[in-house]
Formats: sequence, structure tokens, C-alpha cells
Amino acid sequence: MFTTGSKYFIGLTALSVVATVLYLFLVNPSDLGALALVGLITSAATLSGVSIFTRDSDTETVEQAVDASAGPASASFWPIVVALGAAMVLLGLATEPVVFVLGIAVLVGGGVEWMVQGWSDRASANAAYNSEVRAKVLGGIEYPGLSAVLTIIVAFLFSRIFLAVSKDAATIFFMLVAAVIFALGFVFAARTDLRKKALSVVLPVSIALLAIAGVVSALSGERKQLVDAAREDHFAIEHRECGEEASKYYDKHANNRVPLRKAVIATITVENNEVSAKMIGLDRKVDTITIPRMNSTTVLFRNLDDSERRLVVNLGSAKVGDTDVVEPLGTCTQLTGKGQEQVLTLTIPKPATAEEPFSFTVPGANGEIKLVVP
Amino acid sequence: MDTVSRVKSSRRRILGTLVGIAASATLAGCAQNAPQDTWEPKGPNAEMIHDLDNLVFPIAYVVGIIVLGLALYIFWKFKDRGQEIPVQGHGKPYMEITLTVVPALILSVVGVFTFRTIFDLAETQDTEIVINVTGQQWWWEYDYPVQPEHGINQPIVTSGQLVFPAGTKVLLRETSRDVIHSYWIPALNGKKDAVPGRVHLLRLEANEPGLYAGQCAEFCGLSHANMRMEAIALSKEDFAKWVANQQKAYVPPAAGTVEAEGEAVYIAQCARCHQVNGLKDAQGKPIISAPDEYVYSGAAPNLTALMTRNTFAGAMFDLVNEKCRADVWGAPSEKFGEAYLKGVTEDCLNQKDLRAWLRNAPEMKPMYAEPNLLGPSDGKYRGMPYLALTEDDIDKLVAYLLTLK
Amino acid sequence: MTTIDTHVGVSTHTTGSSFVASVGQWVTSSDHKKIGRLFIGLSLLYAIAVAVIGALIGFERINPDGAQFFDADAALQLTQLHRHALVFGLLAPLFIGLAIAVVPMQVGARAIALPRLAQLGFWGWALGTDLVLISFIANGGPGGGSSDMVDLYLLGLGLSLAGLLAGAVSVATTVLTSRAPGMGLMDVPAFSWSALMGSVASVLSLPVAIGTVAYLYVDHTYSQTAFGDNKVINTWLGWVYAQPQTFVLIVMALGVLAEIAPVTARTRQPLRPVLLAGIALITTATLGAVTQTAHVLDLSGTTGDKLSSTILFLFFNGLPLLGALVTVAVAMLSFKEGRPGVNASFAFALLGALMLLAGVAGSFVQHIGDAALVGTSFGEGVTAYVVYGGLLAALGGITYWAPKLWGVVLDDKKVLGLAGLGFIGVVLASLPLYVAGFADQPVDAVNDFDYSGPLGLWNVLAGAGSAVIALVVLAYVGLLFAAVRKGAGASDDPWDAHTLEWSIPSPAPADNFAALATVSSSEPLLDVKPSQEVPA
Amino acid sequence: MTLALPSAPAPAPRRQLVVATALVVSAAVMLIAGMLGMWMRFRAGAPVRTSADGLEQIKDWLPASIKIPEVAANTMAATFPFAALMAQWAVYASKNRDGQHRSLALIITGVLGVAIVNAQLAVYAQMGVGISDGAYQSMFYAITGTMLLLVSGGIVFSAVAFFRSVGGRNDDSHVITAHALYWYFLTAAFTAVWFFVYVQK
Repeated sequence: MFTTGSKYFIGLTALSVVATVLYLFLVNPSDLGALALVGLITSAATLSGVSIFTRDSDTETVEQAVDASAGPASASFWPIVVALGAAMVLLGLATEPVVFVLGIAVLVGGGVEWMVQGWSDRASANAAYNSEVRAKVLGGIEYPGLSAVLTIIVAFLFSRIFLAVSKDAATIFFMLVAAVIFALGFVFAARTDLRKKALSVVLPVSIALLAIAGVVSALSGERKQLVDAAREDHFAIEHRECGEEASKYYDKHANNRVPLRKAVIATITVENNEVSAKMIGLDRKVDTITIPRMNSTTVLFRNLDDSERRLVVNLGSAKVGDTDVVEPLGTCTQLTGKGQEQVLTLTIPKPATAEEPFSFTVPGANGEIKLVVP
Repeated sequence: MDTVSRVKSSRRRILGTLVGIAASATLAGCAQNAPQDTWEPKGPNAEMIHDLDNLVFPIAYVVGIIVLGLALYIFWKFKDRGQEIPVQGHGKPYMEITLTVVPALILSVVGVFTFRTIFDLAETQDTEIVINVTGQQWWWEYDYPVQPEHGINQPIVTSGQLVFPAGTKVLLRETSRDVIHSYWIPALNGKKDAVPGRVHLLRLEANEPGLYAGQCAEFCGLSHANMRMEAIALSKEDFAKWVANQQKAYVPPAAGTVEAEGEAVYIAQCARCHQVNGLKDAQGKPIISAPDEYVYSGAAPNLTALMTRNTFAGAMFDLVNEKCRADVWGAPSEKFGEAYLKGVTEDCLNQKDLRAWLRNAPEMKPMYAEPNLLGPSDGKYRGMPYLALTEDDIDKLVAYLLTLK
Repeated sequence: MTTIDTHVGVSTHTTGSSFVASVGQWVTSSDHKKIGRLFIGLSLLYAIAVAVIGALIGFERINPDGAQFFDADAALQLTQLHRHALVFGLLAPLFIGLAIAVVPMQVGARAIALPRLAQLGFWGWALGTDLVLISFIANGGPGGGSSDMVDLYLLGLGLSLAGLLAGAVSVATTVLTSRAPGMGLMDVPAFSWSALMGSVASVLSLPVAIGTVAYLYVDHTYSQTAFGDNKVINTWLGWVYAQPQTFVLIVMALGVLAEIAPVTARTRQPLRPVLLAGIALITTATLGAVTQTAHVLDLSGTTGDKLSSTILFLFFNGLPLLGALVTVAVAMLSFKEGRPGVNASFAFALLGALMLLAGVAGSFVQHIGDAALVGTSFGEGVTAYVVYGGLLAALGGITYWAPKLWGVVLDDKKVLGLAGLGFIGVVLASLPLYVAGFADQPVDAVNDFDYSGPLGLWNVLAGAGSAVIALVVLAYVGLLFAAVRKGAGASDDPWDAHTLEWSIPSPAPADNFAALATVSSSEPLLDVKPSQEVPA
Repeated sequence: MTLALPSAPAPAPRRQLVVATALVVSAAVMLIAGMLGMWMRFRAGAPVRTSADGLEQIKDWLPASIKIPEVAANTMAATFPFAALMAQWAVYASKNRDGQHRSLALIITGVLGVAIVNAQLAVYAQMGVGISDGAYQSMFYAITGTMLLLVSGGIVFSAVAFFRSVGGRNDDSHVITAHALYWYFLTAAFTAVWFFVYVQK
């Protein structure tokens, strides 16, 4: 009736009961040890039950050894991936959240792969068929997923390089890269016999080179100009430097193309150091621009002079928060080079007062355009 | 027997319906008082469209009749009488080519004229006056940019009625503060959408002074149907008078009068959203409204010289009573300016609607389906809210508003 | 010599594989022998590191006022790291690994049960231990200065414990479910039995530690109100590194001795059920560790107090000692029945077992309240005896099963020499700490104690002992490497042994048994080797 | 001379998964028991102090401001047996070789598991307790969080079993049995947690 295993586990249960009783009476019933020992009773009893239920999994004859197809499981990549995911999750918990998120992704991906492999390994007795069903279930996800990950990595590495080297160097670098890719493509196309062997050399080498270059770039940091720009807070959305040039690098990367033609109510132009304005639908110059109150309105600035200019809109002044400090209101475009354009989109809730009229000006150029908000 | 009679009766019913529809469609064409009739152009732009219609519609009628006739003929000729199914062929090149080439030719003819008209309508080189038109739920704001050649030295903001000189090429710059609206005065031009963040141009020109009615033509919310507009064309002289009147300085009511009390009520209750140019508070500081804090669209009609307008609440209600209204609408072209510029006098005022509006605006004009649920609009109102004014306050307010001429 | 040949010509070696392919094979292999060898290899690496740290600590104690290797904070962290690496870098994985590598062959299974769980177990343990190491290096661990890294220490500890658990589940399931037809649990070889016992005991005790780690982690990260700051972590977790919890892990060391002794004596194991019962007793009694309380014999107070203290003391500390004594004694009974003889693996196993007995007895003494040894370095001595004794026994096991795992037989004389040296090393590393314990040298302290006089000598000896152990392990690994490189082919059954693993080729093929034997006794090979039968 | 042992075919994995699950369950029981033990030790050891007015003895354990949402907790406690019942249904269906109902039962088990996770998150949200507010709070999150992880393990188990079930492993009843065993464990473990943490507090 009772097998060896169950006898052992029943003995363990009994001893745990004795220990628990001893503990309850001699030590302290509300101590953590008491509950741990109760847990031990539960666990040992569970194992006893399973031992009796499975009869120690004893088999005397071959016939009793049913469903005996268990060969050694095939090699699997996923246990280490899952362990790595777990380690990343924990590392992320203690350090960077991004590592945690990546770890979760690795964990989920590895877990799903493991699950499918575990199923497909025994889908049939035929190994080839099994790997085929595995591929059928996961192939449609694996390849795109893997290439997406690879693309992200490659893009990330390239971006590190872009950010680290100077603009000119980056241009030359990528011209060279493109040339090399073109040349290699040509060689591969021409020499079909080489392809496989060469590819197996070229791909790892180029990926390794990219990785090295990327890591080195990442470690060496972004190029000085960008670092300075970050220090000057140029990437903040509200950063506007409308007066004298205080910072060195602000505006160097302005996007000077304007896609919003249909939204533009007026165009302000600087030509020969003179500011002039035209309103949409009116084919002559105006010295006043009227824009509806509390409506998002766009004004285009076009610089036709050699020197870089910016359009500044002056919107009176206001107190800062609850303090008594009064600061001028207004904003401006980024610096705009010759023949380039920028837009300013304004939503003005209140009209100007007689003391503080609104206007558009261009520092360094003559004239101003009155801005009227009814 | 029974079956047959039932079939007959159902046929009769269908026939009756068809005849009814045709008759009402025909009779509608005979309407006398149809201010938004697209077939009665009153300005060069609408005439261009009308001329194009005169070309395109006959062609379309002919094509339509041919196609319909052929279809009916084929229905009748080949209807199922139990005959054998004809041989199913595949393609008749000559017929197919013909059926492709003929419509293409027709379309090219129509297209040439259509494109010409479209380009003509889009012309803005010779604009004489510019007016900004801004749509919001559910009224139109008109503001006149500073244009000294028209005597406009400070911006004029009005609403409900677009006033412009007749015989002058007017350019509307349309935009919107909330959703897409569409500006449409059928007698003067086609419709043009007003889209938030964009500026669309629409040319208007009236041959004669007069009143031209219109209607927002893009579904824009609960009171879309109540979003009307009236375009008022005045002779150049009358327009200059109107401009001068709009720009004249604000005259506060004499102290101690009921109008002065009304002004106080106005400042307390209305000035939060409604601007009256020149209105000053006790310290003598100009009062500037802040509708952006209360209203979803961020705007409320400017009430300066309110009594020069004939309508209020997005042209939904008349500001004048029926008799005075008939005087303006019925005035002949040469007398129209005089009638319009009279404005709203005390005996002309439509007391009933204006008071009801002040009493409880949301009841007069559907603004939000469920007034308690202002959530989706960030807790701001769409349109004028219920202000819980006392009758006494309303009396004072009406008296004050009558001074805004 | 009789060769029992089931299927010749199957080789574990793949031919023509590049370095990458071979790494890939090790990383992805679900072959229990590979997983076990990974465990063994890495823990031997830790053994060297641990012994070096032990030596450093010993020498640091010699002259606390003079030259210092490290400051007080670092010293605390280093002693914690030492303790951690002793138990969870060396002792636990070494035996789990040995069990993973050997048990499936012993019970006649073609593969370990749940091979991928065992794989996961190894990588979980290895990566978790890496995290622990990283945390210590980056100023973490108990008493660490960097709060994040203290968190990381706790998390890494949790992961490595979970990994060990996974390995233990795999081993226990193998013994419970994958035995050859006809092999009842009573017929299981002594080592496999001890592996089952040790694994089940780990499965039942380590989760309590994981639970504590969970509390500590949450509390430490978010509030540090319930459990206190960095330095007191070990107040809550100390029991995991202390006796009797560490006994859970030495059961398999005694199993190695019980396995090798009868083979060396060329006899069937006498009183085999008693041996198995002894092994079961020590593990079962050890599970009292989950109470996380040291049950100290306190003979003050009323008679009732004395009685209850005595009962608890004997129950929680006496039973393990009894089990260990019974196991070693019954194992040695083989030599009464059989012929006396000594070889390297037996020497290692015996010396290791004796060291373990010294440790278990030491733990017994330590818990006698009147001896006033709690909180002294006596406890360190117990841990050293237990862990290094386990190390010696494990080296015995590795020597014994080297033919199956690597296909080599190690040079008996050289290994015998190492065993002797190892014995000296262990005694040196442990015994002086016992003595120092009686002289009230505080536990885990390095600097804030006067180590002058004879204490200086004891600590010199302890440090030297650790250094000797480092050398022994280094030399042993070197020997193993050299033998594997030379590829001295071992015969299938070099020891003329009793159990199933010796019926298959050396080294064992990937799937162990091409065809399976039905067995009918606990020494199946002796049954089919009539010429070798020793008269009972 | 070569001796051959009497040979047998490949060994049977005899309810490996059931036995392994039993071992894992035992480990998890110890985990929860140990954590509850620690919980009890802290609860018993929480300092008692006299209130400011000297009229009451206050135990510094469960802060007065924290109200345990008992409805959600009880709902969770009631959901576990249903999940276990569904897991048992899967075993029953598996024995009857009824693949459709087996899959259905497994997916219901998993969905109930998700519902339990949801309820636990709702408990967190309703309590509005900051994890870093104090000893009780961090311990509460530690033990319920561990329980949450164990339940997540149950959901993963259900997912794997479901995948195998729809994947056509009709004779793989061990997975289903092991799955049921795990859900029985979860039910028992949560009942203990519920009693000690949510009822006794």
C-alpha cells in the first residue's frame, strides 16, 4: 500500500507535526517558526499524497512504462534567454526602468518561444515535421520581430555615430558606407559562386564594425556642439531666444521649410534690411496685420537678406505668476538664413492695450509691422 | 381575385408617391420668398456659377434622360417572360470604345468650362476690401482689418450680419475656432469650408445693395441648423456711414439712469465674455473680456454697436420686430441702405425674443445635449449659458443694450 | 576486466565544430551531464575565489592596527561576500551540479527529468550570482553604501536561490519518476537517494529564504521601516548561511561517501536501509531550519524551562548529528564486510565526511548555551568545516565519476596527495576558528577586535588554511584539465562498481542508455558480474 | 567477455510533470508559509503605545487610515475555488478525451486568473496605500505582490496548457492534472493569505 517514497514523506509529515507541536507548546505559537512548520506539514503531506497517487512512479515491466517516447529533449536556446530576461528584470528593478522593460520583453518572448518549442518537440514522432510546425506557428512572428530588433539596434548604433561625429564627417562617413555597400552588392551580383561564403564573412564583420563604432561613439559622447546645445537647453520646446544672441549653438538646426501654406494669414519679409508684410488675398504691402482673437493664426517669415534673421512678435508684458516681476511677452522664430522661411503660430487671447501695442519686428532690420487683435 | 386587387392597390400607392414627389419638387421651384435660391444670382461670382450651370445642366439633363430612357426600355424589353437566357458574350470592342469616348468628350467640354469658372472664382488679385470671417459654434464673427482706404482705422468686429459695400470685390478670409463650418451665401457665391488652423478665401460681390441670406453648410454640432448669416450690401456711401458709426467712441449712459444700472449689470454678468469696445470699469481701466476662459471656442460675439444689427444669436433671432423687419427686407434697393442704417430703435426692438434669450439662452437655442455634462469641452460652455438673471436685471440690461448703437 | 557494453560507438563529441558552435552547444544543451558540468566548473571557480577571500580575511585579522587591506565598511561587505560565496557560490551549486550530472545515469534514465528546467536553473543561478557579485563590486550587499546595489544584492540572491530550486526540482523529479523499470526507491543508489533527500530539503527550505528576500527587497527599496537599513539585512537572512540550514546541502556529500565506500571495499553495502534512513534523518531534522531560530540549550530557569530547552535543542540540533553519525558509520561498515583499500576518490570522500562530522558536531556544541559560543568566530569555523568538508567530498565524487563525465581517470597518486593537502587545508582553515571562538573572537568582525597574542596565530593559521585550499582546488582543476586534454580514455567500468552508470561507455553518450535495463536489486551490476560477486 | 543486461525500451516519464509540479507547489507553500510567518512575527511584535488621551492602547500595525476593501478581497477569495473547479473540469474533460471542453475549461481558468489579478490591482487602487508609507504598507505589498506573481504563474500555466490542448496534444493529460494541482495550491495559498492579511489584518 505505502510505497517507499510515500513512507518517507509521511514520516516527514509526522516529524513536522511533532516539531510544530513542540514549537507551539515550548516556544511561541505566534512565532514565524510555527507557521513555517505548518507550511512544512502541508508541503510534506502534499508530497505524500502525490507519492501515493503515483505509487512512486514504480514500474516493474516494460509494459507498465507507458507513453515511453521521451527521448532527451532537443537543445534549446530559451532557458538561457528566459534566465537572462529574469536577470534583466531584476537588474532593471534595481537600476534603470528601461532595462526592466527590455527584460520583460525578453522574458515574454523567450517564454512564448519556449512554450511553442515544448509543444512542437512532441507534436509527432517525426523531428522534421515537428520543426516544421514550430516554424509554422512562430516563423511569421520570429523573422519580422527579429529584423525589427536588428533594425532598431542598427539604427541606434548609426544614430550614436551620427551624434558623435561632426556633420561633415558624418556626410563623408555615410558616403563611404554607401559606396562600400554598393561595391559589395556589385561583387555579389557578379560573382554568384562567392556569395554564401563571402556573405558569412562580410555580414558579421560589418555588424561587428558597426557595433564597435557605435559603442565607441556612444562612449565618447555626443559631439561638443550638441552637448553645448543641450546645456543651453535648446531642445526645450519653450526655449526662445528672441533678443541678443546669448547662446552659441541655438538655432543651428532649425528646420527652415514650411509645409503650412494654407494656414498662413500673412507673410512678413525682410529684404534689403527692410521689413514688409503682405496679407493673404491682398496683393499689396500692408503695415498692419489684423488677426482674430483667440484663434490659432499662422504668420510666415521669409528672409531674403544675407544675414541670418528672426521674426519677433511683441505681445506686451505680464506679471510672472503671483510675483511682482513683469516680463515682456512674445515669442520668435528661430534664426532663418537667406531665402529660408519659418512660421510663427499665434493664439492671442487678449487685445493689446493703448500703452502696449503689439507688433512684429525683426532685430537688425528696419521697420515694424503693427499687429492688431480686435 | 383578392390577390390581384392587392397588387393593383400597391401599384397605385407607388404611383401616387412618385406623383406626389414630382409635384412638390415642381411646385417648390415656384416659391416666391426663397432667399437662398441658388438660381437667382445677385453678384458676379454667383453669376459665373449660374452661367456654368446653364451650360452643364442642359447637357446633364439630356444625358440623364437618354440613360434613364435606355434603362427603362431595357427593363421593359428584356424583362423575364420565361424566355431562354441569351448567349452570354464577352465584350464588344466597338461599343466599349464608343461608350468610353463619348462620355470622355462630354466631360472634357464640361470640364473646360468648369475649370475656367473655378479659376475665375479663385481670383484675388483685384481684391478691394478684406474681411476676416471666423466660424465657431454656432455663429460667425466678422472682423474688418485696418484698411484706411475704406475708412477703417481701427478694427471693427461684428457678428451675425456681414456688412460690405455693393459693387466692390470683397475677399473673405475664412477660418474656424472649433470645428469645420462652411460659409454660404447662395445669391453671392458658392460655399467654402472654414477649417480650424487654415485660411480659406472666398470672394463676394453684390451687384445691388440688399440683404442676402445664407446658412452654415457643414454640419457643425447641435445648433448647426441655427447657424445662419445675412450679408448686407450697402452702397459705398452707406457703407462709409456704417464704418464711421462702428468706430465712434463709446458713450457711457448718464449716471443714475436705468441704462447706467444696466451697464453695471452688463459689467458684472456679460463683460466676462462679451466685449464692448470703450467700456471702462470703475477705475477707468478698459474692460477686456476673456471668453477663452469660459467658452469652448474661446470667443463670444462682440456687442459694440449691437443695435446696428438686425439679428442676434448667430442670426437665429431677429433683433427687430416683424414690422420693422419687413421694412428692411422689403425696401427697394435704392432705399435699402437708409432702412438698414436706421438700426434698432426702441419701438422696433424684438423684446420678446431678446428677453427670453437673456432669461435662459440654452432653452432658446440647443447648445449641448446634456447641460450637466460639460466634461468633453473641458468644463467650458458651448454657446451662451443660463445666467439666472432676475427680471429686474433683464429690464436694466435691455435698456442698456438699446444704447449700443 | 569485464566490460558491459550496451552501445559502442556513440560519442558525445561533435566533430568539426567551431568555437562558436561549441559555445552554442553548451549554452543550449539540455544534456544533464553538460548542465551538471557547468554547475561544477563554475562552483570550483568560486571555490578558488572564496578561499582567496578567506585567506585575505585571515591575514587582515592578524594586525588590525597596522597595514590594512580594506577599511571597516569594506571588511563587513567582504565577510558577507565570503559567507555568500561559501554557501551559494560553492557548496549548494557544487552538489546540485554533481547530482544533475550523475543522478540520471545512476537511476537508469536516458535524460534528466525536465532538462530545460535544469538548464534554466543553471542560468538563473549563474546570472543571479553575477548580479550579487556586481552588487558587491558596486558597493552593495549587506552594509553596502549604494542603496540601489543593496537592492540588486537582494534581487540577485533571490534569482540565484530560484535557480538552485529549479535544479533541485529537476533532480528530485528524476529520482522520483525516471528510474529504470524494476528499480524501486529502496533500490536507488546511495548518492541518488541523498540527492533526492537534499533536493527535497532544498525545495522545502530555500523558498522561506526567498520570501524573506521579497520582504527585505520591498521594504529596503521603499521604506526601510520594518526591517531596517543595509547593515541589518543579515539579521533576517543570516539563518540561510548558518547551521543547520547549510546541512541541507551536505547530505549529498555524505551520499558520495556512502556511494564510494562499498565500491572501494568491493562489497555490497551492509545495512543499506539503515544507511538510507540515516541520510533521511539528517535532512528531515535539518528542515527545522525553516523556523529561522537558533535553538540554544539554556539550562537556567525552572525545571520546565530546562526540559523544554533540552527537548528543542536535541530535536533541532541532536537529530542532524545523529543522522550524520549513523550515515558515516554505516558507510564505513562496508570495510568490515569487504576488503580494506584506499583510492583517491574514497580518500577525498572520507576526509570530507570527517570534516563534515567535525562541523556538525561543532554546530551541536555551538548551540550549548553555557559554552558561550554564539556570536563568536566558532560559527565561522563550523561553516568552514561544513563547506570545505563538502568541497573535499565533492572532489571525491568528481574523481569517482570523472570517467563518465569527461572520459578520464585521474592519476590516483597525485589526487591522493591533493586529498591529504586538502585535509590539512580544511583543518587549518577551520579548527583555529573554533579555538578563537572559545577566546571570544567575534563573528564576522575584522577590525574592531584585539587580535594580538595567540589569537594572531590562530588567524594566521586560518588564513593559511584558506590559501592551501585555494591551491588544492587550483591544482585539482589543473589535473582534470590536463587529463581531459590528454584524453586518457577511461574504460567503461574502471572501479568495478555496482550501479547502472557503469554499464554505459565512458564518457557517457548524450542519451545515456540506448536500451534500458530492467533491474531487480540495488546493485544491478553486481548481479550480472558473477565473477566479482563477493560472498555475503 | 561482454555481458548484456536484459534490455527494455526507452523509459517512461511517469507523471513527471505532476511530480515536479507537486515539488514546485511544496516550495511555493513554504514560500507563502514563510512570508505569513514573518507577517505574524511583525504583527505580534508591533509596538503597543498609549494614545494621546491616555484612554486607548494603540498597536502600531495596521494604520487607522487604511481601509481594506473587503468586498474585492472576498470576491478574489471566492473566485479562486471557481478557477480550481474549472481546472478540475479540464481534467475531467481530458479523461473523457473531450478536447473542446478541455480547452474551454483551461481558458476559463486563465480568464478567472486574469480577473483575480484585476481584483488585486483594484484592491491596491482602492486602498490608495503608498508602498513606502511604513512597515505595514511595504509588507502588505510584498506578500500580496508575491501572491500576485504566483497567480501570474498560474495564468502562464493555463496558457501553456491551453496552447498544448488546442495544439492537439490529446493524450497529454499530465499537463492538465499538474495544472489543476497548481490551481488547487493557489486556492489554498490565497485562502491563507486572505485569512491572515485581509481578515485578521
